[in-house]
Amino acid sequence: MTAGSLNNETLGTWADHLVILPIVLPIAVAGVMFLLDERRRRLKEGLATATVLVQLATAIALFVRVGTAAEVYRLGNWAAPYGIVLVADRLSAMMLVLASLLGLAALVFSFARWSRAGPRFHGLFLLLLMGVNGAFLTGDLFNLFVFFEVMLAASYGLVLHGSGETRIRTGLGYIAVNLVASLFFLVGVSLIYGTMGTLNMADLARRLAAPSAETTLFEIGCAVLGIAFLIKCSAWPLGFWLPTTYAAATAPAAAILAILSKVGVYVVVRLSLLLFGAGSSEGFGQTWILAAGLATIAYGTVGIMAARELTRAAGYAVMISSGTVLAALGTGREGTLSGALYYLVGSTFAAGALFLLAEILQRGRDPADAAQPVFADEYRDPFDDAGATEIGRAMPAAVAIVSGGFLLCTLMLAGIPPLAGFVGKLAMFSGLASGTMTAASWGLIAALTLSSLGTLVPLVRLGIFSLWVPHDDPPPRLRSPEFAALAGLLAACVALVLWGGPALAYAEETVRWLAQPQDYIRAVLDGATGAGS
Amino acid sequence: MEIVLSIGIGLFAASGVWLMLRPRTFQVALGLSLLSYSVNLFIFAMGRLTVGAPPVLGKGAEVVSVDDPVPQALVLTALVISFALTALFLVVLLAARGVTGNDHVDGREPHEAEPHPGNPHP
Amino acid sequence: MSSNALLATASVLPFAGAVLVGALPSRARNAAAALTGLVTLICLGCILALTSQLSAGGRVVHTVEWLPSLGVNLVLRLDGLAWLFAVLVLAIGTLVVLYARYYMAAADPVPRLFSYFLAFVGAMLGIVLAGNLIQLVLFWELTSIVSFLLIGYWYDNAAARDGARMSLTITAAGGLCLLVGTILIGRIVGSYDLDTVLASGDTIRNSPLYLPTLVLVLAGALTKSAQFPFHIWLPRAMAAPTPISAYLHSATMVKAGIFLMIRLWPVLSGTESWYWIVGGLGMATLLIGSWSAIFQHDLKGLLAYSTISHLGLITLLLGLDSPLAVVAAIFHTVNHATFKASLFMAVGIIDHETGTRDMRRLSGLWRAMPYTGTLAMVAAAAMAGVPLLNGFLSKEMFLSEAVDNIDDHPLHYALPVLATLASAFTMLYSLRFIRQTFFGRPPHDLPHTPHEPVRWMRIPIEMLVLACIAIGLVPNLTIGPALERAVQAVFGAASPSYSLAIWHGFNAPLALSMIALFGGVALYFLFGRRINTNPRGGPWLMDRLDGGWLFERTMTGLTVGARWLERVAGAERLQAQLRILFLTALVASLGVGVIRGFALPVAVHQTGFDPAFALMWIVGAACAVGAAERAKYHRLTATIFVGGAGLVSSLTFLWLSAPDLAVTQILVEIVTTVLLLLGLRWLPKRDADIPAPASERARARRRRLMDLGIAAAVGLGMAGLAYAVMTRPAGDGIARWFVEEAYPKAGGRNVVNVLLVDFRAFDTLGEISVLGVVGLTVFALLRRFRPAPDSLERPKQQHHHDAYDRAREGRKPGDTTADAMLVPQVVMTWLFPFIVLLCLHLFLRGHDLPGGGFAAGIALTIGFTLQYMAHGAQWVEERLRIQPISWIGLGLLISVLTGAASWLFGRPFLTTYFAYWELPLVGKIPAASALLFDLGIMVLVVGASALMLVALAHQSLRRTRSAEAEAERIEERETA
Amino acid sequence: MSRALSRLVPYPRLSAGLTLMWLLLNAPLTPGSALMALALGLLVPGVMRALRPKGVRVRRPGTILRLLALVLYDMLRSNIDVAKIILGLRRGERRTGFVSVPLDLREPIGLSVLSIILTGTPGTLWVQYDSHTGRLLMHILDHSEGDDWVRRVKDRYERPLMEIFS
Amino acid sequence: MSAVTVSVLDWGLGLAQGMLVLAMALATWRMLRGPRAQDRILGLDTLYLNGMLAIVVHGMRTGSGLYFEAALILGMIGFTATVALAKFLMQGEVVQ
Amino acid sequence: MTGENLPAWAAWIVVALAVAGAGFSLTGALGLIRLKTFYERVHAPTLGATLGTALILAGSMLLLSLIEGRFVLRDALIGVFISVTTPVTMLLLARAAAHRDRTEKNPGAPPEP
Ligand code: NA
Ligand code: NA
Repeated sequence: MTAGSLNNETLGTWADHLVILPIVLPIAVAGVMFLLDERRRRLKEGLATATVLVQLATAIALFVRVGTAAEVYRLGNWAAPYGIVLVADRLSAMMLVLASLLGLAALVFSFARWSRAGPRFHGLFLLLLMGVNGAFLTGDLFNLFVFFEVMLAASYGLVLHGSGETRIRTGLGYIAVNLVASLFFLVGVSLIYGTMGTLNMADLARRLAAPSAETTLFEIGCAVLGIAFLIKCSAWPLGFWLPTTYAAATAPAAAILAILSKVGVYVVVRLSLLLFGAGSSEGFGQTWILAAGLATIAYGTVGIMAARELTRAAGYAVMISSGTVLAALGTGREGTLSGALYYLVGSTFAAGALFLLAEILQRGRDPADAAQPVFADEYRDPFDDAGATEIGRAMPAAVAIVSGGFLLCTLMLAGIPPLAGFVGKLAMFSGLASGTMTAASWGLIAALTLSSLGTLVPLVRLGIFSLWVPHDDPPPRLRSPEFAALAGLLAACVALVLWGGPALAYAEETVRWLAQPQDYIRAVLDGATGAGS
Repeated sequence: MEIVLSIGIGLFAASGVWLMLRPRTFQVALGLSLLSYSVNLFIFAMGRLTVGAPPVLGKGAEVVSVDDPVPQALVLTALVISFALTALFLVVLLAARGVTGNDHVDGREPHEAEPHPGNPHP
Repeated sequence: MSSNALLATASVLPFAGAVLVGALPSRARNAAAALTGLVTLICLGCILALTSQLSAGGRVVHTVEWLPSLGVNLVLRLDGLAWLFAVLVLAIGTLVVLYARYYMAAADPVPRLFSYFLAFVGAMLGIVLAGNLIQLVLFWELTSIVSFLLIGYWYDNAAARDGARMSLTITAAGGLCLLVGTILIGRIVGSYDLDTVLASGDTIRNSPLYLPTLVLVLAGALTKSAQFPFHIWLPRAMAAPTPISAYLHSATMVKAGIFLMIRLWPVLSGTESWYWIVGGLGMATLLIGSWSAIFQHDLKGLLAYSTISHLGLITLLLGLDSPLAVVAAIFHTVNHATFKASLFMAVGIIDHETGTRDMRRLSGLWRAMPYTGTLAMVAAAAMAGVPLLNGFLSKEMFLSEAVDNIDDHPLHYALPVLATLASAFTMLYSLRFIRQTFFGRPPHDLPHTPHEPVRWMRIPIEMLVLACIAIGLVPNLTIGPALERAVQAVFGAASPSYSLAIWHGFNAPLALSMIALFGGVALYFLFGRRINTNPRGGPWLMDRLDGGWLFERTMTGLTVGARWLERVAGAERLQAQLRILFLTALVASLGVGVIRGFALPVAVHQTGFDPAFALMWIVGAACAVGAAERAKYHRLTATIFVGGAGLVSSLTFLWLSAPDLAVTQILVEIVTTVLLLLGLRWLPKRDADIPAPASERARARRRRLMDLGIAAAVGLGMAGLAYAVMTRPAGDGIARWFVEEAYPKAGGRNVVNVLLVDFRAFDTLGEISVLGVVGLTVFALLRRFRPAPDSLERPKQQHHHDAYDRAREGRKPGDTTADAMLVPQVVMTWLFPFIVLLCLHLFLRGHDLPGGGFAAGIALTIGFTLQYMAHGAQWVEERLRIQPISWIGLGLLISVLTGAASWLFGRPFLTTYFAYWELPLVGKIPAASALLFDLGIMVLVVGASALMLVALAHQSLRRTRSAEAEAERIEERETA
Repeated sequence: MSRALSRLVPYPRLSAGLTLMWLLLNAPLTPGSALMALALGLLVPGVMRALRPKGVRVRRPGTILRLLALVLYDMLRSNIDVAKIILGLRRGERRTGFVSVPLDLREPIGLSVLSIILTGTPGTLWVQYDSHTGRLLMHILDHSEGDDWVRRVKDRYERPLMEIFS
Repeated sequence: MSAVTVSVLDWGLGLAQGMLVLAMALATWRMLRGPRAQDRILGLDTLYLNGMLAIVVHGMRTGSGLYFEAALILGMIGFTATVALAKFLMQGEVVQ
Repeated sequence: MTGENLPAWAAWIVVALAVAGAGFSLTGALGLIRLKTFYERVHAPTLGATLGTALILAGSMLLLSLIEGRFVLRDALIGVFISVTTPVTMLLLARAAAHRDRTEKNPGAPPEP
């Protein structure tokens, strides 16, 4: 018998496998769920919740563990740059926690009714999370593509979840746009491989440190790749799909989709700082990212002001939040970027919550959206039998809770005190105001201020219309799972303010870590730190 | 060979893009197919071209000069994914055709007025 | 209790109380009022308990760390100025609680009101106690938000909604400006700490950023304190319940702006810009407010404009570059709060007891409510600046400052004149208020019969009026120490000396004061009646300028403009979006190329040219272009062409040393063709278009030309990039390593397969997840598939066949089809086991030779597909029960568990194991865990691809079923 | 015994074919591949049992061989004929058209073999078969040589097939 | 001798491959020209067939057995696509 | 390139087989162009599917057997499957064409069987 492993190094403890858990666990549980009949709903809900909880715990553990180092996990025990490695560092750990929390809220929300609006919700949901987690963790460009695709494929499923004309119609466009983006992604990655001969991000960064003859082709690859990411970030003029799609999706789907555009943002931040911080392509694309960010903020604000529906406004809010981080990245100021990262977390929670709220408020206004079964023989339509329509206790004072939640979301997204949106903008402002004030700093300050106002006014208008103007239809009802999801998300926003000091400090430390990528590169390629080597 | 393949990639891409910009869903689906062919060939081309040297090692496992296996592996992955997504797109276009009654990419013919769902308030 | 604890209690308790009160049941008005009153009293107690520590410019500071990296901590800082405002807020607040308890109707959900009220108290205290400018901004915006909720308390009422929205919009916008201004202060000073900032007046004034800073900070202060032209929100805010108006819109919130200007007076004032902006706007507001107040018929409207004018007066005082003016401003702030709050309460009582606030309907109320009338009269007199009342004192100080200012500038002569004029207006409307409400003919035709309110409702007014009188008579005993502390807090050692005496002798201010008083009376008797019958509705000269209308138009305009911009700068339609996508990518890559320069290849790397390859690509090109050209009307033809293009691309892979790719591409190509055909059946018939008008045709042609350009450019770009890379020598990449190590370290000879199932197996895991997800999504979608009505019908071919069968003896429908499929059925059925064998072959050889799990899985799916095509779905499913979703789950599990098995050996996920096992008879066979992983892939691929094909194929069955169901339904209806 | 065998090997010819195919695919012959081939030859027909195709009895191996030879010869000849026609090497007028052949063969597999023979032979094409009348419509590329196609089909192919699949 | 053999093989098989590709081109011509769908499907079928043969010849030229599976797959199940097309033409749908 | 250890006669035979096979295939494809009606054209590709394939596969088997020094006969499988599957497409196509021509009442439409 010939043993054929690369080396006999083994991992020390079970804890060293933590990094892979957010990917393996959802996929394994999804596999189990596919074997389970659709009628085992309770079991599936339990399994999904347990999975997300474990994932959250893992994310928190990683968040605590990584410190100022990178934990590198070598898949198949193959060393970088040959094998694929997962890298958990401050940024990815933060994004993992964000995804888990948002995922948990969306999942719990779906218990009330939406998980039964179509088949196989939980499996799709878990695979979406798996894709998102993988994208946050991977240290390999092509592997990133694969996880993007997992995430997108699941998002297609979730966008279409519940069926109905609007969802299918907008889903078609969403899929078409993202397929084009994926093709751009492929072209970009392969150009990078064709010119640099590697796929590992750290290896790429190291190779870029040496002067290269093929800068043009490599940078064209990066540009095409960047376009792909900006499409996912829904940056102007590439993101027109977002508001329409998110507005059409069911509430829990839209809420979890709020993290999707952040994956694009994450990648742009990660790669910009890793690859273009120094070396032969230093500063590549920064101006364009700034411009795209500013344009996105502007367009998102215009969109919110134009919105007729809350869900659409929430979609534009997602867009603004992406644009904000992009613009902050484009300014090249560490203080601003750390503020933007802090803001990203809070605004994602708030946008997620707003999608959930919007659904509660718009529920029942548009009966055409509730899918009708066509063939009764193939499945039982969950909305058919009245007894099981909604799960959970109906909450008292639903209107008050919904109103309060709406107000918090509005303040959060508009960056009005006292919620985390304000703290984030404050941090960005003080980052911009320190050092020399360039036109870009003024521009971003103006953009953020105007977008605050441009978010506040229309959201208040929409809120007044939904909550204050007397309507004929019954007042919104709120089920206990829905309340729990909402309360959780908003509590997270409040917690971000109460522990604003540590949170901001974390973001600052993260940006410092990202701006000095040598440690990351050494950890990945030389196994300098990190338990996974 | 390089020039031929480049032109081929370009032609596939151009045809694919042209079709993707058409208004009918089936055209877009075909365009998607062509465009992904083109992109797959493009990825493949990034490994440079060799004739008659597949990256399959002989019995002796001696290290021989063979084609770059990495782009091939990447294309295989991309191929499977684009196959899956083309299939999905096809089904979605069918579903859209079912619910909207037409096969326009926007789900409504261009002359039809834009529906404004939601609340007719200021 | 320590001073820190007292301060913290006063800051936190209102918010805690707000939560507590908000949780009370909506009928618990007594409990809510009591709790609220208790909270305000405790807070007041806390503040008063700290009074002794503030003597001689002393202050209490308590810091709580919050955002240290931004220099933002929560600093509770009580000094004389803060004390004065805090006491004002809490004392009047307590009275308002008592008043509101009796004012609010039983049906109102009062706990909500009191909850907001307490939140507001907390926010207001937060402003005045802020020792950090950012903290101040935070509570500043909080007051805007809470006041929005309070104004919109009766949200069923459209006026309340509009008023709330307008006030929030304007004050929040101001708040945002204030934030930016504060950030700039922070940048100039290097700190947001109030003490540091107050010590840096010269630095700020000398900074190049002074003017923007000043403008931004003032934008906050002036919007909040309703200065022209932002004053428009205040009259609309009168839609709030009257206790709220009394509190927020006269005594407290609007004073926040004043407070801020006083706070920052030492650092921002003393410049020309300050003088002109603050003084100028204050003057304008004073005049416009008092002028407009004259023409109001609604009592609350009158008080609102009066408030505006008094706020203008205070602002004007602050604008004058004189410490004494600031003293006057502080003093008048207190005075205005007392008399205006009492007036509002009185008006609330009138409204409450008569059911109207229209002065033209009211008259002679004295008879019904003499007590309230007296109180109102005293308060109004204070407002008008009648001697012996507090308003007189501060107005005297104002006029004196106006006169003192004269020597500075020739233009300043206007100041005393305008000040006197405004005072006369004040007298005029105060007189009009009292006379038209309480005197004249007895009241008639009012909604309610007027009478005195309950005792408790009058107490707050009595207290406030008492304060007016007390301050007016013995200022030094009452307000004196507090004012002194406040002035000390602002000016410190540089505090001006002033006198609060009632009598300063005969001097210019007194003269002006008398002119104003009597002038006002005279004006009333000249114009009073004409105001009542004013046909133009609004104030003379200003009736065209309706701020509210302007605001609404602006808002609507902004929305409309935003919708226009959204359309213009965005793209709704998919085609436009895709166009932009491609264009952006083109521009980006071209841009990089232009900026960086296209370098020529170092050494051209070429592979030997083969004409056959070129000819094959002519075929490929023809197919691609053919597909593009035919796809509109001839979808089947286009599908055929796409098949040809796929074949060419697969042959290319094969030619260029990628047999694995060729195999996979062929298989995928076949399945895709079948899928496309399965779908084609449900698409609408597509014949030539309906002829469009010429203009439309021209536009379409232009669009097509543009698309052609984009397509050509993308093609050219891809071709150019591909050529550029291919002709450059490959650098020293990672590729070599895989070729060298595939066999020794991973035990496979097919390097591509080793990459897929070992080196980069993680990619493959993701890839099969995509496949699984897509399978499920397809399944979910098709379960609810609804064919379009025009494709519900069976294809015409089948109708023809059936018609043929029916027309002939002995044949039944379906026979023609059966005959045609007879031979294909036999071949396809007997081919099936061979395909299964092929699948096994492909699977087992994958690690060493072209093949692998994916190819095997697709091959098996094609085998299934052939059975479906030969026999139809029903026939197959009676025999082969494949459960694709379970296959997907199983495949995923096999792959994941294989990967996870390495954990048992303490190795990372997906670490493979391989060995060569000696089996008796059979010999050496390779055993690699990668094979098991590949098995998972195969199982999943079969599941997913079969799921797609089968789900699509089932639609035809469904169509039959739905037709049957329809027929049944019709039958039922007919029998019924 | 034979019953047990027939349950074990329900389709012996199929099993043989599969075994042969595996051996061809995995040459050179080793004990391992032979074992594998046998195992697969026995196991894979299990999928056929699920499909339950109509059973078929095949006899007369001699006739089979003769038919095979005949068909190969006909294919060769007609290949050359048709190539001549396409390349324009054949003089004279060419008549092309449809011929209707009344068939007695009803066995589906037999008919399939016949269709493969006819279609696989250049020059003749199976167009349509009517199971009620038993008539077959063929297209003949060239019947200018006056051959009686009905006779030719019935004598040369149908009769041996009927013997084999009786 | 060896060199001659090599060049005979290379040229001869190259010629054969060229002829097959030419056949593919002719089939494509029929696909383009039609006139009916059945003609185009016939063209595609011919394209597949000649493509398969070109693969076999390519294997011969390179003396490698690695291309066999591709040819076998085309020979065994390549007809699935054209059968589906033909059935669609005949029945209006691929699976009933 | 291949053939270093190949006897010259074998090379000639292999080439002859391959070229002849390719010739038949090419002729078949040419027929697709030259023949006038669809029913005539269907006959043409059969040339490639039968003799063309047979010759090329024979050449391939011969060549690979000689190179490997043992019988490499697996190419025969391609021939078997091609000859079984190609007719299926052809007859379905012919049947479809017949149906279309009849319903459209084209002049060349086949008669009823
Ligand atoms: Na290559
Ligand atoms: Na034939």
